[in-house]
Amino acid sequence: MTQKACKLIIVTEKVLQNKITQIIDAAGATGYTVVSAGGRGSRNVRSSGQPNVSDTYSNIKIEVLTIDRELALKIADEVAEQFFDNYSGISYISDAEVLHAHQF
Amino acid sequence: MTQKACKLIIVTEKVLQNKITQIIDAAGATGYTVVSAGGRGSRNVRSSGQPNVSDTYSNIKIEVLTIDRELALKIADEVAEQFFDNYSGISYISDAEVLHAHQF
Amino acid sequence: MTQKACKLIIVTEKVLQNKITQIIDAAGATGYTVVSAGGRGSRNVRSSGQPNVSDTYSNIKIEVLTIDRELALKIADEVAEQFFDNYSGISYISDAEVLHAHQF
Amino acid sequence: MDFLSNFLMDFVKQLQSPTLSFLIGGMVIAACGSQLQIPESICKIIVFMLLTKIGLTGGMAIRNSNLTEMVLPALFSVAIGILIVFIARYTLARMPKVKTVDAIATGGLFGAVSGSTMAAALTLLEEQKIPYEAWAGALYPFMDIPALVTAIVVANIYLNKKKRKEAAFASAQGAYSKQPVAAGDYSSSSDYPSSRREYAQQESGDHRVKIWPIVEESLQGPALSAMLLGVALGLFARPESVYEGFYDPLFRGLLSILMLVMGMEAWSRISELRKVAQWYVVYSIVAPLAHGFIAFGLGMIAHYATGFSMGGVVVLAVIAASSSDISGPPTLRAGIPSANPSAYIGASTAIGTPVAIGIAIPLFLGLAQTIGG
Amino acid sequence: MDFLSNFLMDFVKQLQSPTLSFLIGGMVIAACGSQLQIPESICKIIVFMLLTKIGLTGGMAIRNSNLTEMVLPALFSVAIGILIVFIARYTLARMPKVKTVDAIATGGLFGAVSGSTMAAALTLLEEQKIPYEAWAGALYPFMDIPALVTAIVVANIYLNKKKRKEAAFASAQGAYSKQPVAAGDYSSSSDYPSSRREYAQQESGDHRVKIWPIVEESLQGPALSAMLLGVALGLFARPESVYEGFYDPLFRGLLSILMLVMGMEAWSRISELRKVAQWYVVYSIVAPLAHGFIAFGLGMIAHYATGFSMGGVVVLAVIAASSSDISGPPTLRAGIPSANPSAYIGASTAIGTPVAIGIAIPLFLGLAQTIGG
Amino acid sequence: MDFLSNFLMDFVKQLQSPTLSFLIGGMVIAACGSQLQIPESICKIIVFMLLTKIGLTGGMAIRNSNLTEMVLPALFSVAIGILIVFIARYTLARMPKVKTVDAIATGGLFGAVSGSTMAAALTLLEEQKIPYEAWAGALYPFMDIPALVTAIVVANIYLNKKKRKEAAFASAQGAYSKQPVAAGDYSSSSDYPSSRREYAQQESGDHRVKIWPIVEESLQGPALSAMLLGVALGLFARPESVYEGFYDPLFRGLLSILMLVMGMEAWSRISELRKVAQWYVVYSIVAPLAHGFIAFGLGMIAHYATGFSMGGVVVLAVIAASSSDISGPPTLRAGIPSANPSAYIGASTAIGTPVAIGIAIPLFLGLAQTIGG
Ligand SMILES: Nc1ncnc2c1ncn2[C@@H]1O[C@H](COP(=O)(O)O)[C@@H](O)[C@H]1O
Ligand SMILES: Nc1ncnc2c1ncn2[C@@H]1O[C@H](COP(=O)(O)O)[C@@H](O)[C@H]1O
Ligand SMILES: Nc1ncnc2c1ncn2[C@@H]1O[C@H](COP(=O)(O)O)[C@@H](O)[C@H]1O
Ligand code: NA
Ligand code: NA
Ligand code: NA
Repeated sequence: MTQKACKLIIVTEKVLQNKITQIIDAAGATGYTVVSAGGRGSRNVRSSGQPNVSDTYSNIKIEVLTIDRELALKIADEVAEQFFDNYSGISYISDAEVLHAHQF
Repeated sequence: MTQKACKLIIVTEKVLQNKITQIIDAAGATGYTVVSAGGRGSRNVRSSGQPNVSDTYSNIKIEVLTIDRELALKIADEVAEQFFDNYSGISYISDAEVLHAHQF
Repeated sequence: MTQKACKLIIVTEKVLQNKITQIIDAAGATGYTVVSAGGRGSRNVRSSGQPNVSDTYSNIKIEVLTIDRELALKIADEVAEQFFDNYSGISYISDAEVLHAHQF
Repeated sequence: MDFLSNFLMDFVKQLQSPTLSFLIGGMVIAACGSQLQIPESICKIIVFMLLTKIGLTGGMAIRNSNLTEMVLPALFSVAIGILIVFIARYTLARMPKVKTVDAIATGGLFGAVSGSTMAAALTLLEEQKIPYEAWAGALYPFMDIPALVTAIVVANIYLNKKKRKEAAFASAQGAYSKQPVAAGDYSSSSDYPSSRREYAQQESGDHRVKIWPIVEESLQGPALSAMLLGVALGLFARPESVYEGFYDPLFRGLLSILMLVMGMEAWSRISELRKVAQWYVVYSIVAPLAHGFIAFGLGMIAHYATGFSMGGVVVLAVIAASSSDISGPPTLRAGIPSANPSAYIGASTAIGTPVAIGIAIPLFLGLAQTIGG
Repeated sequence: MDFLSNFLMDFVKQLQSPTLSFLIGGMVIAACGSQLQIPESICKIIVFMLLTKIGLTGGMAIRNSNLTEMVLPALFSVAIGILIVFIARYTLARMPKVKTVDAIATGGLFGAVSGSTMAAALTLLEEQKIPYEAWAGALYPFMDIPALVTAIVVANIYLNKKKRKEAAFASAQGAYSKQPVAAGDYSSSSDYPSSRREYAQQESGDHRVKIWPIVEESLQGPALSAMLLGVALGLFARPESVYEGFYDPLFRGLLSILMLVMGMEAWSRISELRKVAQWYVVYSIVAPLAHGFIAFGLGMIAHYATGFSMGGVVVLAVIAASSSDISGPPTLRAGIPSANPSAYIGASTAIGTPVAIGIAIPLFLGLAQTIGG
Repeated sequence: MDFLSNFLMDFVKQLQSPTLSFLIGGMVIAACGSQLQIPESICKIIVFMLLTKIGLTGGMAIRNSNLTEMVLPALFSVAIGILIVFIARYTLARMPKVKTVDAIATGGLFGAVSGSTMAAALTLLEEQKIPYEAWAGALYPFMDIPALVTAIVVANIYLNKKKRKEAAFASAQGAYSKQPVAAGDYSSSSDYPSSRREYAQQESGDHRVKIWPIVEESLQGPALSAMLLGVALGLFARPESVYEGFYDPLFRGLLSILMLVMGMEAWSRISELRKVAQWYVVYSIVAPLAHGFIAFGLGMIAHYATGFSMGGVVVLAVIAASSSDISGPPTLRAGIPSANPSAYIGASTAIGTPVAIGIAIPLFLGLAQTIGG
């Protein structure tokens, strides 16, 4: 049994990881997946303060599968409102189909 | 020449990486891409046994581009059947368009 | 305000990272996100020369959100033309909807 | 009375040793919410260096040793490793709310050996100037592998018995699930079989678990293969210069970092224990000491029978008290996938290991000093 | 004349010390476009080991010290930490094109302390055989935390004042943005509020910044918690064996690698400074020396009043001259999110730190030798 | 007869040295399927420390050396680096099923130098107490860079010749591919040009490869820049304290870990060799020894002409026998993108390096002892 879902993707600075996952939990999403990422954006509101000479990425990419678009937008809105004035970040959504009746 | 394709995404525990990529190969997919990931899910069937105090992720995200939906579902089904009773994991599919006549 | 966008994904060898991000910048994209990846492909034009015994990935996955399909194809075309004869790599596109009127 | 106060003073003094104090320090700073992180790559290389060093010591010692002395302690190690699993099978597994497979896996983990706990014991023996056989570290695999193998075999026999019927049913379903899924209509929701088969059921056809792959997997794990590499190099090569200039002098310092990590890890795992039955807490406090006493007793037999040193007896008791932290968990995860790792890893990391290092090591050391001195 | 030429020769000699020459080497190879990378995990463990070692030294020293001697230098440290922020508030912040919050954050970072700069100073003191109180390293938190707390409090008071009106307006909008968004129609573009509230505005309700969470966050940072762990172990445990066999002998070598990284980092950050007002360049050259002289002066008072050693005076001057590189930036980023990290991190890493290590250390060392000798 | 048996006994003895035995140990445990992993960050820092140490040794030595002694060996190094590429061009490239560009790239890699192989040779020379010029390590870049430059230039001249026509055609297509692609209709499949141009063809306009960027890239690589940094610090700073307390004492131990990694790596690469022509196997067994003998011969000329030490002759022979493992592969990959890295990296890592370390080093050492003693 597959299930239509909405996939929200947030790319932002690593320092925000805990705060954003709290927002995701609080909003009622059933989970999230985080990946280390690097990148360059158009706004570059703030540079990350990460060392340049090392081999690590200073961004994270968070993916949240939500049961409907509304929840995804709610999370994205909250995140943008709290952080995107002062931190680099972008968020976008796309469609997905969750397999195997995963309780998500 | 672009080519419609199906993209299967599996997020699960790192320990399963080899077993799952064998399933993918055996199913006849032409390739896969693996990324280190962290995350939290609804089921949390099993915690990963990874150290909490270190800075590494204990999940992986595997992406498989398949030529049709059927192959993606076959892989997802096999993976879920063998592992998702005892291991954390979620799988979902979305659409993609492969460019440049890549033999995939 | 959401905005329809095109998401181009390029998976290729890590050694190409700088050259490809230069192409992306030159093409006029507003940004990109890079993630460390491992993988296996059908062509395997070239193996990467990365150590086998260590725990690192030798591919990268680059994601570029572009305002239209044309720009994505232009980047993908340039990358394929310059590199995919001699380096492993695949590129594909999918749809996305950028949120919050991000200037991208 | 005098004996007890001496013992207690010794105990406190040993808690002040670098090894144990870094362990406690790790727990304290984790409890205080410290953001300190020791990168995983550093932990890996430390474990490699500690076990290579122990292996080298053993290998170089074996060159000039009478190996017949090792026979009895090695046999006892095997016996203890197996016994510990059966103890868990007939105590922990009988407790209310404890799943049998979880208990067996926990027994396997507590029967297996922690290289870092052993390293801590060897360091404290040296600090206390208690002599022990240089090959004592080589007892590790003789207890570790039998414990893991026994746990996996016992668990799968249990599961096979219990699930013979279900397995037959599931395997019919499994065959059904392989028929091609109707595709083409992207939006239609196809009907997926939701039943899945127990992984171990693959073995259920011949009703036997293969033992060699488990042994092989243990030997190939990062901890044991580093140690065996060390033994081989100690035996067949001339590693003295790097041993004396590198592996040996760095040993204690690296161990102190690893102890810190284990302390932090222990604290951060405690919350996981809340999710499982409280009997795990009881088990993981009592078991290390019980196992240690059994081993200590057997070691004393070897002491009187073949002159096994008192330091060697302590090593035997400590590896019995220890529970595996590096190679054990993944081996059990693969071998008994239906067992809940929160239960066994939580019990071992959060309580078993601190008890083994912080209580069992000073306890058996003190006991040996009292008896031997 | 003779004095000056002596001073200059000493200066060049100190630049040849391993510590400073690796810093310069790092800048040079970065300028030459070297692809050399020191992995982040290595930098982390080096910082851990350096600060643990400084902590252990301090902790073991405190055991046999008269702690009343520490009172005056510690008070001066607190005073300097606070003062530095106000200096930035009333100099840098007044410059054209400099945003006030950015200036306050920069002051906070320059007031806070860099563990690696302090390690460099201690190493050079030892090389020059200038004695200093073993607890001198423990002055670190007394300057670091007050500076960060002051910067965050001052910035938020400033922002609260400035934004009281805007905040009221934004919070109305914020409430509006929480009303459920009409969903269901996937392709319709819903109308998102584009206004956002200042993060600090959450505090604006009670017009007060809470101080304890900032202190706590500082103490929990990786640098300070490693150091405090070292102090505690030095005080309560017996870490002498690992101290003498591991943390102490590796100290200088590890520091040389860290200095290399800081040199490379400094060079690669310089370009970032181009994006911000040029007054940051002036500030980050002058400030470390000015702060150092203030601290040196106060240190001399303690020298005459309570016998604070000349080496201790140098340590005080150097930690004042240094600017935080590890725990300061994230603390400020969270506490003053609207300040631009390109400004304060760029100023500190690209110029402030090289000036503190490459100029302030040899300068104050030379001064102490001239005065003291 | 007696000579041969002596030689063989010496040979076995050298295989027992820590350096070589860890290499063999690595191959053995990889063959046994060990799960042991040495994290990449550890390998990186080890390479950094080894090459910095070699550089420091060289730099400090050059301070008190008569550099004219270095002229002849350095010239020979350059000559050997260039010669090795042409040997591959006129032997390996002529073999059936071997692509010419692959052969040229392989020659470049075998002509270039492996820092770790050189470190192994220096360690064994010290163990055998054979003196060598402290600046001998500084011959590295004199052979490394000419080999890589020659390979890239020769390959591109070859490609330019071969492809002049195709390039003209492809460049016409390339221009066409830049015209805007008709967009708007998402589902229509636009027609992409499937032809691509050879990367090197960008140079084909002026029919010349620029040499300076290749030299620059080599010098900026992590291995060479660490070594040159060491040389510079050894020359201009006073790094003695960290050299004696850190880089030197840790050298052998770190090398043993790196040797283990190289052994594991060699084994795991062997399978890759199956995909390429078998002549690569022959080449990578014979070439290190052949190159070593040529270099040994030239070294002997320098020995008699300018008093180049026998130890120095061994170093020259070993760096000729070695093939680059860190900076060579990426440089060649970028410079000759159409060459197949499976061929050249496989040949070098799986066979060339073990032969160079395990056979060439003891061979030339033994030869030097026989001739010199
Ligand atoms: N057009 C884009 N495509 C892909 N990722 C982007 C794009 N724009 C921004 N990003 C990611 O979002 C992060 C923050 O962007 P910004 O806030 O524009 O600086 C960047 O570091 C990138 O990782
Ligand atoms: N709603 C979700 N969105 C994104 N990732 C998820 C979600 N639910 C689960 N995951 C990922 O799948 C893994 C396993 O999920 P689970 O089996 O539900 O514990 C988690 O660790 C996450 O990485
Ligand atoms: N079918 C596929 N699905 C997902 N990733 C792929 C697929 N094919 C190739 N890749 C990725 O693209 C890289 C290069 O592919 P190739 O050029 O075919 O060797 C691989 O290493 C994979 O990471
Ligand atoms: Na045990
Ligand atoms: Na300061
Ligand atoms: Na060579």
